[in-house]
Amino acid sequence: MNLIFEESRAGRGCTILPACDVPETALPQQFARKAPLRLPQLSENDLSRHYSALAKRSFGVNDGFYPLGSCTMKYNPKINEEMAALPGFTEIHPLQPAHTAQGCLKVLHLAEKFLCEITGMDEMVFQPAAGAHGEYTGLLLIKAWHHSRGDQKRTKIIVPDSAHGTNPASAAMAGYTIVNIPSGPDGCVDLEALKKAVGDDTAGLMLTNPNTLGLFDKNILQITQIVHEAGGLCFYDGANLNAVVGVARPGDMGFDVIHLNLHKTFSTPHGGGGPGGAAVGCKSSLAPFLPVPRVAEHDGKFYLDDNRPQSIGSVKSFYGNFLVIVRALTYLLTLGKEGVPQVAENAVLNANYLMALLKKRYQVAYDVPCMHEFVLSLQDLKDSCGVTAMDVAKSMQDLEMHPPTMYFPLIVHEALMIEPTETESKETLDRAAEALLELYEKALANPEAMHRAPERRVIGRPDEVEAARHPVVKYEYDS
Amino acid sequence: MNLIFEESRAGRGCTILPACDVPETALPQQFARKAPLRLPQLSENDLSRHYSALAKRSFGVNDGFYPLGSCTMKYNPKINEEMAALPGFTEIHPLQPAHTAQGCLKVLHLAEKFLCEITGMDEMVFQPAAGAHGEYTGLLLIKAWHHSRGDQKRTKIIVPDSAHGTNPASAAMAGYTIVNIPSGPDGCVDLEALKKAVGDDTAGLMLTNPNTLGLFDKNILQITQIVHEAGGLCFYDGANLNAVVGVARPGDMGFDVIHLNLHKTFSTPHGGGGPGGAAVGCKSSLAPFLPVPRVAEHDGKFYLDDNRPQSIGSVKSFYGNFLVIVRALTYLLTLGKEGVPQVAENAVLNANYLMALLKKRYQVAYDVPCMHEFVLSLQDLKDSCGVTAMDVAKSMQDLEMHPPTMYFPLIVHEALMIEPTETESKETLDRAAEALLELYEKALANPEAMHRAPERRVIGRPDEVEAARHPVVKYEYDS
Amino acid sequence: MGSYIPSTPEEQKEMLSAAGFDSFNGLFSQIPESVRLSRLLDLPQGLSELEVRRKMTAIASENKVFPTVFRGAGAYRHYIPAAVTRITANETFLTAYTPYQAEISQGILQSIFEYQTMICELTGMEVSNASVYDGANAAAEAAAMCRDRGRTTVYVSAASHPDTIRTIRTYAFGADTQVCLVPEKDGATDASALKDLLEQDKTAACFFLQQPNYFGTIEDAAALGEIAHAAGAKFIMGCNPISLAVLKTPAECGADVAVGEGQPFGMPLGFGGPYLGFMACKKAMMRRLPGRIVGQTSDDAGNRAFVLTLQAREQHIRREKALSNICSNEALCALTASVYLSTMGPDGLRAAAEQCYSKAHYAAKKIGAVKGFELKNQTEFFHEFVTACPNVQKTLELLERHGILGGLPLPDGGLLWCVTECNFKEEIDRLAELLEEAEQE
Amino acid sequence: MGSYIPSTPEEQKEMLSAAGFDSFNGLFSQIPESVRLSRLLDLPQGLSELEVRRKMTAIASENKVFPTVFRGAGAYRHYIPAAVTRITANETFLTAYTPYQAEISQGILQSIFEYQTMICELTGMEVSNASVYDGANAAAEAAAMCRDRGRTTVYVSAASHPDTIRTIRTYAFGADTQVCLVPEKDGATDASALKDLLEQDKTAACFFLQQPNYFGTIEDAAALGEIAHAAGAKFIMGCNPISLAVLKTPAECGADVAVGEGQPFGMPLGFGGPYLGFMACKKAMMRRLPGRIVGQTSDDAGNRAFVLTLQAREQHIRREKALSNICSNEALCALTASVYLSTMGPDGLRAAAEQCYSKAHYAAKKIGAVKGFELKNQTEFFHEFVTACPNVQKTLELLERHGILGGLPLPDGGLLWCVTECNFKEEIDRLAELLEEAEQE
Repeated sequence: MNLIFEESRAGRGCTILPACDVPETALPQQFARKAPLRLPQLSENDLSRHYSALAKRSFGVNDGFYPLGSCTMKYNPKINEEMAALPGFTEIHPLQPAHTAQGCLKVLHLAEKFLCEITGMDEMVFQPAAGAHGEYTGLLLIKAWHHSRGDQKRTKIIVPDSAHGTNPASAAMAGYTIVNIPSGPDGCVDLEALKKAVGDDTAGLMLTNPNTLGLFDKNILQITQIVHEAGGLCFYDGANLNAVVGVARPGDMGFDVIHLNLHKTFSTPHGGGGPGGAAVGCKSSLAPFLPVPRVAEHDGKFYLDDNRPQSIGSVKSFYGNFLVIVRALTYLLTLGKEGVPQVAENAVLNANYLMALLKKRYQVAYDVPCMHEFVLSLQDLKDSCGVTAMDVAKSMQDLEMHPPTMYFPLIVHEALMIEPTETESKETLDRAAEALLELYEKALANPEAMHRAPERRVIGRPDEVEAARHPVVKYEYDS
Repeated sequence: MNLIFEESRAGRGCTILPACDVPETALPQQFARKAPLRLPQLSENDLSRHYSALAKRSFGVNDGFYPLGSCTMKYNPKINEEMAALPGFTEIHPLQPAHTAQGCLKVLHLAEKFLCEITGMDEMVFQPAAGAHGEYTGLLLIKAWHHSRGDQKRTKIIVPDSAHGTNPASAAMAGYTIVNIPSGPDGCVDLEALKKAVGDDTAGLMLTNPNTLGLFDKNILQITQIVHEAGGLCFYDGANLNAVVGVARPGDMGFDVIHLNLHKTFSTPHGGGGPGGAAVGCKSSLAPFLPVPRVAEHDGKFYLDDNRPQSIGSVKSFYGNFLVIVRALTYLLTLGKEGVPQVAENAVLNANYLMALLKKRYQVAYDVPCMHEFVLSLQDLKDSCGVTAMDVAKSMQDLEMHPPTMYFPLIVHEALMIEPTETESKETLDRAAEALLELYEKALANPEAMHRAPERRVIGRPDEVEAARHPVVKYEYDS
Repeated sequence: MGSYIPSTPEEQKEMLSAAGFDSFNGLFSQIPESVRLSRLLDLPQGLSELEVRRKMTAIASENKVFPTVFRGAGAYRHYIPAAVTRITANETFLTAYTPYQAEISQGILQSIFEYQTMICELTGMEVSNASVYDGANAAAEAAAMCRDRGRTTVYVSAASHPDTIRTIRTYAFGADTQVCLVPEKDGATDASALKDLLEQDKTAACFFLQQPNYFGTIEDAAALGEIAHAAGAKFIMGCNPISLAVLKTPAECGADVAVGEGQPFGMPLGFGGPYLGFMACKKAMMRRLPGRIVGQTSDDAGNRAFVLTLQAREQHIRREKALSNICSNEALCALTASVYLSTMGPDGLRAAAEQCYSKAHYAAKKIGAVKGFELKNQTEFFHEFVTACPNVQKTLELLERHGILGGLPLPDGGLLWCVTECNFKEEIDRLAELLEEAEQE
Repeated sequence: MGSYIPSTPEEQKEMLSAAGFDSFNGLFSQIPESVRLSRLLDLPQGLSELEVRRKMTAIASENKVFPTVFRGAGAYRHYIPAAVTRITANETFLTAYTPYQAEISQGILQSIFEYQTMICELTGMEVSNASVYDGANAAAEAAAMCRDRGRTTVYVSAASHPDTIRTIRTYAFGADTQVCLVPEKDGATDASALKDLLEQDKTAACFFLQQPNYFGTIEDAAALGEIAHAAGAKFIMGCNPISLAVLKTPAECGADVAVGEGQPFGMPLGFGGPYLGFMACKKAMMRRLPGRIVGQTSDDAGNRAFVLTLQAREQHIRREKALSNICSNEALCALTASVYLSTMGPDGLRAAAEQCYSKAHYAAKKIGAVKGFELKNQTEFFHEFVTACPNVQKTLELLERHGILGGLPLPDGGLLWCVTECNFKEEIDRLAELLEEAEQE
């Protein structure tokens, strides 16, 4: 299809603004833009059709099963969207006086209260805009805490080799050196390796639990203890909280700081890559360092407290992706105390059920009960017929399913990482298993066909090498 | 795909209502339903996906060119939808006291005022819900008018053979006998035939102008005069008003009663078949007969007037498809005095432009300049290679266009009736013409392929005979 | 001035020329000068979107949105799930036309087939159409279905909604037939009057009964239907759709045709429309049912396929011989009803009906206990009921000041109250307190 | 209690058994008992949708929506066309993930490519990323891009938004680098101070300038940029996006990186988010740009195709060696900006900018004429300006009573006003009248 620029015709457009109703003032020439202002010019009909066509060339949770491991592509409830669209939320200026924004402040207050209870943390903020942003914020809390104690020599953050790439990247941005520790044969933290890694230069440990293999680390209390005894702090990456929400709390596992992805566990939509929403929580010892402003309460009235001298400052403007938090709060109010643990229960059940079905043919990377996701290794298949994890993933696209996460975690060869989430029905899982098992047979019978997949999408496999070698990153106007 | 009943599983569902907060009262057994209440039981995720899938198996104006003749499939502006969704309109009870519904009454008042000016009528109501409903209402006005003059013998309504089926059907429902008059060789009303048809049993004439061939009847003043002189009244079918809006007015052509389709000329969406919205307007002599209640004004306040002793009564509850009228009013406020005639100008231009392109190959039923639509006859093509209007229409489906109206009007053989509307761009028309001209060549070269069309839709041509012979009109539960 | 025309003046010129014209004027040469408008319309100047939004929003704000509604009488405030609003806002559903072209419209056709099934399930009937304009129109169309040779007179319970009665009368004026009202007595249709009337009339085509009736009463529909059938007349029931979840189905009451106003199934009050007329009947009357009907069939390859069927009934085929002139219906409202019913499910719909029932009875007890607001009828009722009212205007004004839309004033001085699942107990209690206050003033 | 879990208890039992478990407890056997929660969470009871709507609506109504807003300071009320809201509500856009799987995500990839193009056109830059979190974050990320060996210190104009300065400082704390504020003088960045500071510092990595600055002033960006470049520092401009339609582009001012807060492009105020951080740079710095970048390529059959490209920069490939940790961005907000820009078109965007300018100047004249509300600076400004105010609290309270959100109180006692295309003349005139009133009281 055409780019919107290719659909543009000079002189077309929509009539959005009235004529100016005050005397016009001309901008002095020396400040004025010289370059032509080239933007699309389309009638509203053509505009609308363009974006309809783009949507049809994409795939969302509403379009079908979306078992993208580690991304928790659960259903995004429609009531959440309606509440986030209330003018009483959308029309509020972030710098309105607090007495005119009590509703917004109450949203932040309630979300903090509920999520602290869910995670076992003492305080929580919502300023970070996404998971990685939350990791970074959490690491700065750790850094500020050490510095406040005059301890500047702790320069290392320990990260397991199964971690998301954001973990080491966030730690590096926070000025830390990364110590990668290999996973044990069971896919979990190797306690001996950890013991060797810690020391008086250890600022902390970042851990996702359950980890990216979908395994809950049974030694979690020893792990956090080892770090604490070495003088470090423990950061919980909440990417996989969906597996344990209402069942186990990071705060009870010994973690000092956590981040949550509201767009994973708390059902806010992913928006094609964002906006997400993050919460960063911590134990009270770290609370003085949290970003400002903080929501505070006095005489039953909420206000924003900027007077936190030990705060790390701000990681973005204002108070976070507020309308995302409205969605998460709506979700929490809907689920309540009984509903929250059911999320974890059914997420873990769905993963184990699907894994059991697939194990008939596929090799599971770690053949033990999983949590909310599991990892297949297609190394055997590749060895026997040359069909790769990539081939299987691309073939799934032709079956109206989104592929799983491919080639991650890095420690599993030919990995496919599958996370069904709790909002999928048994029939959807049965159909997916059937399709994947058929693909397995097809791979053995006709590997060539698998290399050609997808065949029913608007493009075949794109040339990514060419894209990176000769980057074309914008439309080039003729003139 | 599955029916929603086939996706249903006992015990699933959404949690919409709270528990009852008053003491429960049980319905006495003798009033109680015995049959099981079988309705779909789905999670919200599956529900949402089901309807996403249904939408993807359909085609709307947002999906592409929709030149469905006589249906005026123009763009449906998004601001109209937003205004119709304002709680200040959606939450108003139709039986609220008038002083609490002044805004709604003002909408009806303004829409009446503007549309009277556009049509040259004196009064207008919005109670009818759709075009045919408006025709029927208009005919009842005619009937009531004759009766009020003690003239009960006028039992016939004259309808040209090019008319929509609703015209004779509406007249029959209003108790009239239909006199069909054949069109002249120019596609317009045959004046001599009309003169022969009128008499003292003539209640009136129903006319669409421009007619369904896309031709404006140049003798329109003589036509209405002939009818008037015979003592009849003239009804204007507004189906094709889009061609002349702001350029010529039915009231100035001699019409006494009209109906308008808000969902054609005034841009309100068709909704997959409805709701439409109709307006029925008339000259003041007929106004006493209009349906009640009427919007009236006193001391700058609006109220509903039920005290119209000569009224024909009501044709439905309340005041019409109010939220549709909100959309139409929004559209009229947007266009204004200059915008309205531009609609007609560009609608007629687009039709003539597309006709000129297609004439290179296709035979136009009446080879004269058209108004907002034109009719092709594919008789020649059929004779030469066996490819029918149906085949061409079905082939268009494979090209991401909605087919034109087929086999109408009845007086043209192998008719395709094409109405591009004013909201299509030149490129869209160029692309459509190119596609249609290619289909013509394909028909000659490979007629078999055309009989098989469509090949890229979710089904091929369905067996309509079987459907009518053995009607299956609902899902049959197993039990 | 807003415009939705893509073409620029330059493009228009080019297109005019390609089509063989030198001006817009030439385009309209078919139109005689004498009927050409030689001036601009007397309309306001067109507005930009920003101004239109401002103006329409200002108009909307001239209405009062009542936070609490105790008024029904044909238009009901029920809870509309978010899924209903969001799913039906899909642009393809919104902007498609009637699905004449089956292959490209399977989604809309299937949605209608599903709607038809749900209406049949609710009513116990065998065939449903794809919708008509509203409940009153459905009643009038149902009456027309039942006309047969000498049997042309329509009997209508006087306890029906006034708009329904009025609409049936208007359609009878069109058809040159008679309407006869069957009197109401103490809030219910007078069965013995019905019997007497029908016994004397061999032209009776049908009897229309509203269930629950206008005053909220649950009628003894089966008994009334038997009287109609005994006289050779068809029996039409006009049903409140929410009540169908718990009340005897029209089929169980012996109805030949079941119709009703579908607005409670997910449509907002919207000052009266668009609403939804549903219609269903026994198979024997299938070919007299007006409007679109979707049927299941298959394509060449054996795929299940849906089509508009039984079109031989319809105006575009049968023209003046068609039984109805209906063309556009309320398809998007029918879709809304389907999505509503699928979201509520059987348990949710039953809960809505039971809560209407329980809350209305709770409210009736509370209101009826206020001096001067005694219940007018002793009949069984669903979610509406009539009370006396010592001073209608004063009472309603007091309630309005507290954001409450009170019961509808009836000609006899009573108030017709409605209570739904949306009315919380605290609202009902508050209402009763305010009525006490009104009474004491 | 609401739930989005499809499975019934019976199905769960069946699935547990198929997976080899006899209870949910067994499922969690990996979790040591000692960290298992042995109680229900201390959360409220779950609510039905009706109750949730009621509760959230009640919370929203505790906020005051000001009909008239004269406050900006980083969050601006501009007109949002209906097309923007409706198009971006498409469920597929809403619920898709980052387009890692190119073949099934061409629509979203193309929309990002189009967004990148528009940002490049507006800024005059050669490469744009797919968005970062917001304007302040974009500034901090841009500063990080410019760090190079010994050059690590970030110079920031003191006339930047306080949140931007604070965010840059926080990121510098992370990176163990220094931030140096360049003083502001009479509403503009002090060029000679900048020169002095930079001349003494060989560690200067970059200079960040906000345009128009926090006080509304249009800075002499080209001159300031030259000073930075002369000292071997990179030049980053943080631009108000609406102003880009009429002001010299960052490219024309010599900037190396252009960033800004994209909220004015169709995003509601929303109490501060989600907003949109846009970032663009010269080609030379392309491989230092953080975040997603979409590139054009082709598939085997030669079809144009879009992919996430230059991924070697990113965390999921490069891990601790990545220049940024960003993963989720603000994709839907970037789409919103694209739809906004396409709906406004060049003429519409220019009109918005010109009206902001004209109306702000009209308002400045009106307000500045009120005794006590004199303009603080004599600089050229875009759509924000600072005035004195005799009694801030009294003034703002008076305005609030009339539905007006007045200018933002500054630490020095002035008010920072903002006027956009949404402010009608009558509102501005009324504001001036009210200020007169406030002054006279």
